Amino acid sequence: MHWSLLLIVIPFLGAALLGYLRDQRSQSLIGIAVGTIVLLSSVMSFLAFRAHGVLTWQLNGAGVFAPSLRLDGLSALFSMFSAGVWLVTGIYMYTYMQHEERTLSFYAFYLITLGAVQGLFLAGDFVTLLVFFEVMTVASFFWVIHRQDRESMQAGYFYLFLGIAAGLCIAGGIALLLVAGTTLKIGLSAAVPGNTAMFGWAVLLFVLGFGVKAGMAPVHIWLPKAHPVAPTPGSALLSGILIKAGAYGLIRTGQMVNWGLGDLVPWLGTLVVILGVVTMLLGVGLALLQANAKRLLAYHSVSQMGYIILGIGTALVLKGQGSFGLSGAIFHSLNHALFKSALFLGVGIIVLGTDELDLNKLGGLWKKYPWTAICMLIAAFGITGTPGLNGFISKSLLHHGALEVALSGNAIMVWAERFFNLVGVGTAASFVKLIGLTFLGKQKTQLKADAGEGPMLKIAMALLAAVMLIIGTQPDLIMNLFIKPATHSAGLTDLAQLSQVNFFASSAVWDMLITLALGGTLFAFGMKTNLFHYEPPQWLSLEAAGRQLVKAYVAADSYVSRTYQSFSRRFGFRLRSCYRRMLVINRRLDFEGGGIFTVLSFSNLNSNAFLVLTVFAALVLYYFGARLLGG
Amino acid sequence: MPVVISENLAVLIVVALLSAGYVMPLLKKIKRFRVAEFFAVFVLGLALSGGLYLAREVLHNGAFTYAVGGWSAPWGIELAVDSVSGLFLITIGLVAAPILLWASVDLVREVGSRARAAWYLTLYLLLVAALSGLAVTGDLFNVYVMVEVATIASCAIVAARSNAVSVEATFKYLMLATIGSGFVLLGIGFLFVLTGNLNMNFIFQELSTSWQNYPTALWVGLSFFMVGFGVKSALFPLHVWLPDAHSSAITPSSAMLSSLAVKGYIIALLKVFYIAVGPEIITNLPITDIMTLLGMLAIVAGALFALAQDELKRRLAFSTVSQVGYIFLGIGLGNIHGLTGTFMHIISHGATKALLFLAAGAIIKQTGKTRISEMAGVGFEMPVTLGVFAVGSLSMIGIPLFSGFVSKWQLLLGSLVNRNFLAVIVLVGGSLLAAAYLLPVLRTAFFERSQDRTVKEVPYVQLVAMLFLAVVIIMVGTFPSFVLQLAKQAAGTLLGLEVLP
Amino acid sequence: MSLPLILVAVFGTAFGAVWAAVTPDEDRTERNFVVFGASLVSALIVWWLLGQGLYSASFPAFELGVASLNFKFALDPLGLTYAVIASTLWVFASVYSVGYMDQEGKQRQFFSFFLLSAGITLGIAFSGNLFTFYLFYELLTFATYPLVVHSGGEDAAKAGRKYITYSLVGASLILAAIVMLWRLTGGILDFGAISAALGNASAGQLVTLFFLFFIGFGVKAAIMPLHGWLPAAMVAPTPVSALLHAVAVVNAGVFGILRTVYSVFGVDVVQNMKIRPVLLGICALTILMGSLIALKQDVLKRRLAYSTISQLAYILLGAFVLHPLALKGAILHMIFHSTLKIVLFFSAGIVATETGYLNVSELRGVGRILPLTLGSFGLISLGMIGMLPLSGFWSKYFLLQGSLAADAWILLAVLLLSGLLNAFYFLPITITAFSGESDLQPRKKSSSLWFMLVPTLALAALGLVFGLWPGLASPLVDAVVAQFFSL
Amino acid sequence: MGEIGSRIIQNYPYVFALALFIIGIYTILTNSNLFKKVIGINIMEGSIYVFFIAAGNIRGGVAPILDMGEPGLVYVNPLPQALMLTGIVVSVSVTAFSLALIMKLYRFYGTVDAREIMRIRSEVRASAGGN
Repeated sequence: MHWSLLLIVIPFLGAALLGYLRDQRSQSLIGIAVGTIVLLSSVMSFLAFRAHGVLTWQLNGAGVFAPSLRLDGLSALFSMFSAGVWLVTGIYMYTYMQHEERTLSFYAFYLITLGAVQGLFLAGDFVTLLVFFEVMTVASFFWVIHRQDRESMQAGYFYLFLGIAAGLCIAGGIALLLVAGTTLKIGLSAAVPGNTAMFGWAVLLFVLGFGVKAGMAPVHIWLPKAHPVAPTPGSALLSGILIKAGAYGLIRTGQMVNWGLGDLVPWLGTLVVILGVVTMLLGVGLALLQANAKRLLAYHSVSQMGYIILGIGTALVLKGQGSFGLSGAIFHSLNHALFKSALFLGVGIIVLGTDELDLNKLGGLWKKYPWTAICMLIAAFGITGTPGLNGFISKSLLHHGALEVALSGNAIMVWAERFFNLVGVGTAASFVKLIGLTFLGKQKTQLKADAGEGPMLKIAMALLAAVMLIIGTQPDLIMNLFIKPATHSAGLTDLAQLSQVNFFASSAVWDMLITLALGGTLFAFGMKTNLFHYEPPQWLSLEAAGRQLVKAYVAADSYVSRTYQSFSRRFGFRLRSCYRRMLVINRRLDFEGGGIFTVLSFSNLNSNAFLVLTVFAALVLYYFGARLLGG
Repeated sequence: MPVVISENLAVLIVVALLSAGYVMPLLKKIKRFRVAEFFAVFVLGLALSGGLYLAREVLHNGAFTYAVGGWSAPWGIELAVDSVSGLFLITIGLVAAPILLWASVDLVREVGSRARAAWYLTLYLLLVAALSGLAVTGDLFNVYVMVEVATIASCAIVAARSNAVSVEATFKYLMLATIGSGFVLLGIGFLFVLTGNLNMNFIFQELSTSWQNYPTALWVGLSFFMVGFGVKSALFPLHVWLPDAHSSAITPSSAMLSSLAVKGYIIALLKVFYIAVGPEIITNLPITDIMTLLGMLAIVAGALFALAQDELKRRLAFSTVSQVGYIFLGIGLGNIHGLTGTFMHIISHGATKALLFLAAGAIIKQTGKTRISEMAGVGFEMPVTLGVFAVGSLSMIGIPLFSGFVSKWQLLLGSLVNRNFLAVIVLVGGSLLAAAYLLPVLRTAFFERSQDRTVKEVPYVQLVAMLFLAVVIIMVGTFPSFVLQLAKQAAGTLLGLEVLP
Repeated sequence: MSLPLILVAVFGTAFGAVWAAVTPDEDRTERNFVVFGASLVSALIVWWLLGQGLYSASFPAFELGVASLNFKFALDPLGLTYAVIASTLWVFASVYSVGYMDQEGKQRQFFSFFLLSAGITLGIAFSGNLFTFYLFYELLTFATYPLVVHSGGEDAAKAGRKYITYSLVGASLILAAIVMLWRLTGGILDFGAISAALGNASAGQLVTLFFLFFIGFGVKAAIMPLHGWLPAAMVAPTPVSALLHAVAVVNAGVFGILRTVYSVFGVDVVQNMKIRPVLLGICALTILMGSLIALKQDVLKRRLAYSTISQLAYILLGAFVLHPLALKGAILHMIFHSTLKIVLFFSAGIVATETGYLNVSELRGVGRILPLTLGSFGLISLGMIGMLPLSGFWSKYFLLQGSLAADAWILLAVLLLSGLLNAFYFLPITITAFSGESDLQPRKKSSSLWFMLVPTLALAALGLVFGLWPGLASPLVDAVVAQFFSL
Repeated sequence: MGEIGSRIIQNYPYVFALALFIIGIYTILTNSNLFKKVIGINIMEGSIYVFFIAAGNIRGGVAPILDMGEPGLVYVNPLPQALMLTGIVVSVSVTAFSLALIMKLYRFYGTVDAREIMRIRSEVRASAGGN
């Protein structure tokens, strides 16, 4: 377990160390060093897991809050690939950050976030997980606002507030779990809770909370805002790793409900499937319409997360038999981390040279950027699921899952399977678009003087590409080495069907090739009819709805407060004037006299004597009156 | 204490005060006039100790009557010494002595000449004597005589400083007071006609058997009393003379009148109503309702009028009107708690209002400013004076640990016992209003900056006097057990209940 | 041994106040040492009492004579909690105000009343019966009034008038309630003994009494719509706002309500009154309204004031849920909110003294000038939102559990929503402060900066420590819960 | 009628006293001249004396001077008479005092008319700037 502790501690120490280093190079060297150490120790801890099985570690004697860690296949896998991507990004940043300001803060939060992410993946119970979740949110928020212009500020607020909302949801879920009387431990399936309804609400809150991070529709809205404005390494990590934290949380939630065994939350599987499909469609649909490279990639992250969520959903629906869906989800998380970060990094290189994100203004850059072009092409093939590349493997696993649920004949599930293919087509189309518009055709913008791909950038890209190729060509190795243990530790013990899957079965390959072909035609069609320039109406997006809501609130609020203020002012004025009037009358009645008061005034002797008599008369009359009434 | 003195103590107090009063003019020739003043204070101190002794006697051995010159009633004059008299004697002693001590510093300058000062002392002691007489007297004849003496003396000390305003105020006061005593006399006449007696106990016995035969006549008589004493003790609609008199008189006079003179008549009223006429008649007639009504009216109206004043002493005068309302409210409640509250308020308001007036007088004397709005920053020049003023204000508002709270508490209990929630509201609101008209003084004095730093604190004798009163307030507020026991017993005697010591 | 110690703690500070008052204006050092020493001594005493173990003890009252209105001190976990909070934070605040008041005038007045209020607060904490409680509660108003109006000027006077009016009206309601209670129980006012004596009271009477108390204390606890004085009183110097409006005064109101619910009426009686929905509704409304109004405030201290209003309602909410977990959350929130909110006030004060900026909109780039201050501000505002790893999370966590366990489902939504609203009005402050460049030309920091900075940082660290080891607070809190719920 | 009349005849002193009292009050109320007010007060008090003496009187009673010679004499009640003697003394002193005050007032205001004094006084206050 000590290796895992190292995983969490080292980055924070590195962040502390950064404070003493002013120049960007040494900072980035620290970054690379920390990344390396973390990667190594995550590998070490993975080996430890191989050797001793699940390892847990508990900090005792802390009373209310006892932080605990747990290292099993799933967390080991996630921590490993996140560490890897982090290291690659660190190498990339060595060159990239020379073009950015305020490198210190960026590096600091880069490392803090690394620690948080590692902690999140290694957390042994949901409270500990929440701690790192919050730290991750806040730290990565500073990536988004790093440019500090108006746009990035707005995006940052979106990101931060949604993240905090997610954290609150998870906190609420935790409270509900406690009251429902189930465990908070990660990696155990919940004992049958005392209060099923409450447990259901808790799970729902978890899905919502982790869904925000996972860019699940309809709460994905932060994602396409945050990615374009963040510096490229930031967006790469956001899209590559941070949203996987959401996926991780969802998987653990699924494990908590024991993958639907025992029907603790019957509706959960269907719900997640629907959410997944919607996310896929929404993401890819909007991605097709984007001209901004980074935003296009961001929407693709949404749709790819849709795949993952769909996989989890199928696993939930299949009640313990869904090893295809789950392993596919896990595998796809790994793959998506790889190719999406590669794509972002590539786009970043282009941006360094051209300061241009608009695809329609780019073109013909392959001469200038051969390495980038090749690596991005590999990555694009990966994401579209071309046979021989990593995406293909995970997608076919997911597709198996989808097919299995579709067999149940339930309409939703059938349609889910069909949409699965449709999304594949869309993905293909939009990546043909990305690659084609960027590298082919004739060059539209002239490059900066120092444009080009520095050695470090090349190394970074090459590393990612290599890993993707390895995975794509050696799927079974990866399956047995990582994915099966991960799936097993994620709570699915029945992995029999995984071993008899043949990835390169001709049917599957053909399916994928057809999908690609369709994608190509769709791209051509889209380019002919300016389909890709279609602007979806504002009211469609949740964000617009939110804006309307805020507007309405502000209007109502201002109206209420205005009326209230005017009322209170008028009322207070009346009150004060009455009070003053009374005082004046009192004084005049007392001695100042004037007008009628000269006669009534207390200082008028006659009136006083008269007063005495009146009181006496009043007393006597009162008595007689009382007697008359009293009889 | 030798027996001969102890059993004649009640009359000795009165006689001593009277004779001391008549000695004063002779002392005006001596070289240092302060001696005379201190002698007067000393006599008052004696009276206080005598009062305390009597109070202890009464508290432990119960009430006793004393036939002056051995002539027993109905032929002779009878003094009835009970806890009522004990309590009021203590009040007189506690308040009158420090006031005179305070006055002694520059009495001569205030009233103009030594001779006038000497006569002032005479009147002062006469007033005190008359009030103590009212405390101990047992028959209506003496009540009348003492009331008259007190009236004339108090009018005279208002006129001590002869300027237009005060003389005019005095005249008005005198007129109304005389009408009032005329009413009192008529009331006495009615009781005499109905019972053929002037001794309270005999009247009580007569009435308790035969009052149903002529309730109307009794009522008319009692109304005469109520109006008569009401005028003299400034019950709200009849308070008209008070503000002028109290604000225009010299400070010791105002303090004396507000804190003691007014209460003396209330004591007389209580004696007539509860000892002579008796509680059950009172509760059968609508008197108590009327008193409650007038009391509440007085509390609110007095406070509202006080709010309107910018002149400090006048504001205090109106606050007296409001506080008298508390006392009458207690009488009106007519249960043990209410009357206890009345007595507690008599003593606590006595000390408090005396303190406030003395402090106000000190401020006016040192700064020459009579209006609150001019008193910015005085608190920094005269910290002690304003400090004791703060003590007085808190007691008047009714903050715990100050005497005002004890009486307010009892009054609240009394009104709750009667299920009279309007009274509860009025009591609570009354103390809020008290805060409203007293705290601004402190705010202006402490939290607004003034330009001149020339003002100095008053001489230490006056400080001692004021501090003494402040200590009295705090002690009564913090350890009220003795006084409270006395007050309870007094209420018991009035209601004819037996209250265990 | 304990009673004399308590007396020392309560009246020793009063003695210190007198000392500070008689120290001539120029001997600043002496006065500062007196102030610091006195508050330190009282804090040490309280901690010693805490160390003695959390027993409940009530000490022989000394007779006030007024029938069974006795002056009585008692020591119980609830009171001790309040005492610990107040006295500990007072030490930090005394250091801070030494720095803050360095340039200001009228130091004698300020510091003497500063110490006086400390003693009175402890008196409230240790009072053993309702009468003593009322006494100190009333005195607190008068002792804090000079601090509120300290800055002088017209608006200060107005604020002071508002403050004293609200407080006195509330106190008079409490007085009326106490008298009625006295009638009902036949003179029993000791905490804990009352509810047993309430047997023969009718439901109507009980509810009337309860609401009299609730409204009376609610004034100081700033329940809407009785909160008007709190934002107005922000004209006071910052240490005062920090202490009185985040720690002493408002908590006195909250403490009063806790006493009312748990020590006066007792859980069962309140349970049977069937008024829980009303109370919870009021609290929920206060929470949300407070946050929503805070969103609109541009003056930093006013924003903090409104956040205080909504945060206090959390505590009351926990008190009214009448569930052990919720009570635990309430007590924790009382502790944590004080420790967090005071940091926010301190930081605001530092910003005001160093840059002269009072509005949120002016703060752009100030974070570069005062990184530590704004840093701790940001950290602690995360705590106010209820994010881990800061203490604010734990109280809300138990509040949530409690209200869910008591089937008050709606509160889940309320708490989560208000957490989000907190984020809306707190985070932009820090973010603006750290983004962009301020147009403020750099000037040298005032010599007394560290006096203000050190307590701020220390308390911020405390917030973090509590967040990571919430267990530190639990012995005390569990004792309080065990005091009122037989578990 | 007759019956009531006879009662009035019997109690004529009381009727007389009542008349006097009303006259006195009327004088006080209607005359703004201070002297006349004082006189009114005296009249009022006179009525009270009459009332008391009448109350104390017994038909055919003799002055209460103890005479051992003739037992069985009916004495009138001495108490009211004694009280009235005191009352007369008091009223004399009050009258004297008020006359003295009136002199002072005349010195200050140059008039003994209450209304005039009111007017002057309110003018003075007004010039003093009100309160």
